[in-house]
Amino acid sequence: MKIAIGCDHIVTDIKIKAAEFLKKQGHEVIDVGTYDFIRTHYPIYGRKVGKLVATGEADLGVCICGTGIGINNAAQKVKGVRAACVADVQTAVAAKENLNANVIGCGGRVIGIGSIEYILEAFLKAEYKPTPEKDALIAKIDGLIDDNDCIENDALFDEYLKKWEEGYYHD
Amino acid sequence: MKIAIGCDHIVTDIKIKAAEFLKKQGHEVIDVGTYDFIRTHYPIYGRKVGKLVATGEADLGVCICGTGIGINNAAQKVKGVRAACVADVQTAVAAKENLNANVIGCGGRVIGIGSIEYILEAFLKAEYKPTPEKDALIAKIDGLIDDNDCIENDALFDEYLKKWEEGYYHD
Amino acid sequence: MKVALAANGAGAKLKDSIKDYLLGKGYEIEDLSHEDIFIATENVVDAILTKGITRGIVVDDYGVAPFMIAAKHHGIVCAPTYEDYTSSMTRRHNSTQIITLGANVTAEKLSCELAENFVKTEYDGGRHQIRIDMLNREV
Amino acid sequence: MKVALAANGAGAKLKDSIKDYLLGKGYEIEDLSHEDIFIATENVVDAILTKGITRGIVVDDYGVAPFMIAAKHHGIVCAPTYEDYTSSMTRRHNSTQIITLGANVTAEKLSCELAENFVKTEYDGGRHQIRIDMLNREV
Repeated sequence: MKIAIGCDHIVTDIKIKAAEFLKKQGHEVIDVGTYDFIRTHYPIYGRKVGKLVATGEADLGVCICGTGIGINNAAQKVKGVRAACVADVQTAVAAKENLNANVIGCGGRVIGIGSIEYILEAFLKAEYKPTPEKDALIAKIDGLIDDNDCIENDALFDEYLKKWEEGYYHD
Repeated sequence: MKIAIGCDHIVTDIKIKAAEFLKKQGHEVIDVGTYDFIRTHYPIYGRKVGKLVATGEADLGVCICGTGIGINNAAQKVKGVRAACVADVQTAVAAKENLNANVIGCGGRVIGIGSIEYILEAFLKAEYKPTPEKDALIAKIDGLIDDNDCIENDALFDEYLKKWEEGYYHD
Repeated sequence: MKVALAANGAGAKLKDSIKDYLLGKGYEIEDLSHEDIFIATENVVDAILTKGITRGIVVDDYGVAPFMIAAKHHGIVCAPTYEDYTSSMTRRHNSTQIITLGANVTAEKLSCELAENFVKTEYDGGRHQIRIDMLNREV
Repeated sequence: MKVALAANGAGAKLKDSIKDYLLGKGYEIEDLSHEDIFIATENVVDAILTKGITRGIVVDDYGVAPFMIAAKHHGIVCAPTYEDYTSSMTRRHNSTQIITLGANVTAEKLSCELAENFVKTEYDGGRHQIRIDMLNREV
């Protein structure tokens, strides 16, 4: 399977281990970054994973940040993405079987690599079990976002990055 | 506070991060090893942490292995140790408040360093809330192990290590 | 503080426990439950976006469906929450307004304490705001 | 396979759910519950050490007290279990005979699935046996 994976600078080491696990399982991995521990912003990578999944360039996506929340919200906000952010195998399987989730995520500071490997393996193995009710709910979820420029506009975040450089955002 | 910490070779990196967190919080840390990723055996380090706690050389102990189970069983088997192996803050606090746990442990492949830091901080802050019932249960737990040579005999595991070297144990 | 709370059938029992717990801690509760998890979640989103309520909690079997539904909305950050670290950090760093809980996964007592951590923790702001602004640019 | 199961009052409801679940999967259950968690745990330890039963499960509020009690015994490895990875790995690497579950932490459905993982997973043996031999030398 072709799997897009992304992370923020807090958990790059965990992301590398997860990507390595997927490759060892025989999958093709597209690592969208970030690639080091230099401070960056999780929406950049969540959107990139979401875009690859939504456009069909990847079959599934994996999103990891400190808690998993930021980057999986970023992926979720791409039309066509159905992201699950989990801490256990059972929830990951339910997300695939009931909601045909196409992005799986977790917190790299929340759960350990053993749990992550179990979750990834179970999520990839699980299959959507369609019913008319599930199909209808999925259609409603996918319909929540109108067509917009999120997928094709790779300059989407430029104005915020410029303000960041200018010191607009500070603690 | 003086805190003994130990791990097996699967989670040495996680143990180092946990020890660093404790030092930054102002605690004195006695790291009993293991110190690298060379294959070794969790009972060695669980016993060492347990011994330091049972003899009063450390106030509390921290034990981490892959799941936390092996090393915390090893600590538990030292007379005077009451070890808790947890995955959440609430259980860690209950272990201190109700059972006056003196060793806290977790799985370094099960939970992430953010959760581990929260658990350590909450466990160290929590205090035993004695009642006659709790005191009686703790006395019964402590009474389960008769006096033996586990604490003073530092050659306890030598015969097994010799057999290991001789190739007796193999997959 | 008023908290918007909702569940479908699968989350109803856990939702009632959380309601009682938060009421006991002095919070006001607006119960927006509905048998259909899509409507239950939309009710909570609407309470956040249009009614000045700042915290919402949605409960179903695993917490996944309400996350998918809520996070699709402009202006909403939603956090499936299974343990303590996330319950606090998702407020501090992500300014999360809605958490989801899974009745098949997390027991009542822990769920109540996670809900309380979430409602009482404030957003750190500062550098974290660029990420929220980016999320709001996506949709 | 026969499974020894026990709870105190705090774990009784969850224990009953696990019992029904495992019975439904074809396991035999010996219910050794007791209001006192010390006695409940000792009952399960005794079933493992003297009655030929190979798996035990003890349920209370957080799973900590039965871990302290069971693991003190020569010949017993005990695992507080809160998620999937531990439920399998503690069998494969630690030859664990008893797990503990916390009714305040883990919901019924997840607890039942963890219990099943535990009872159906076998020990890997091999190099792992030196660690079990060392544990049995301690006490």
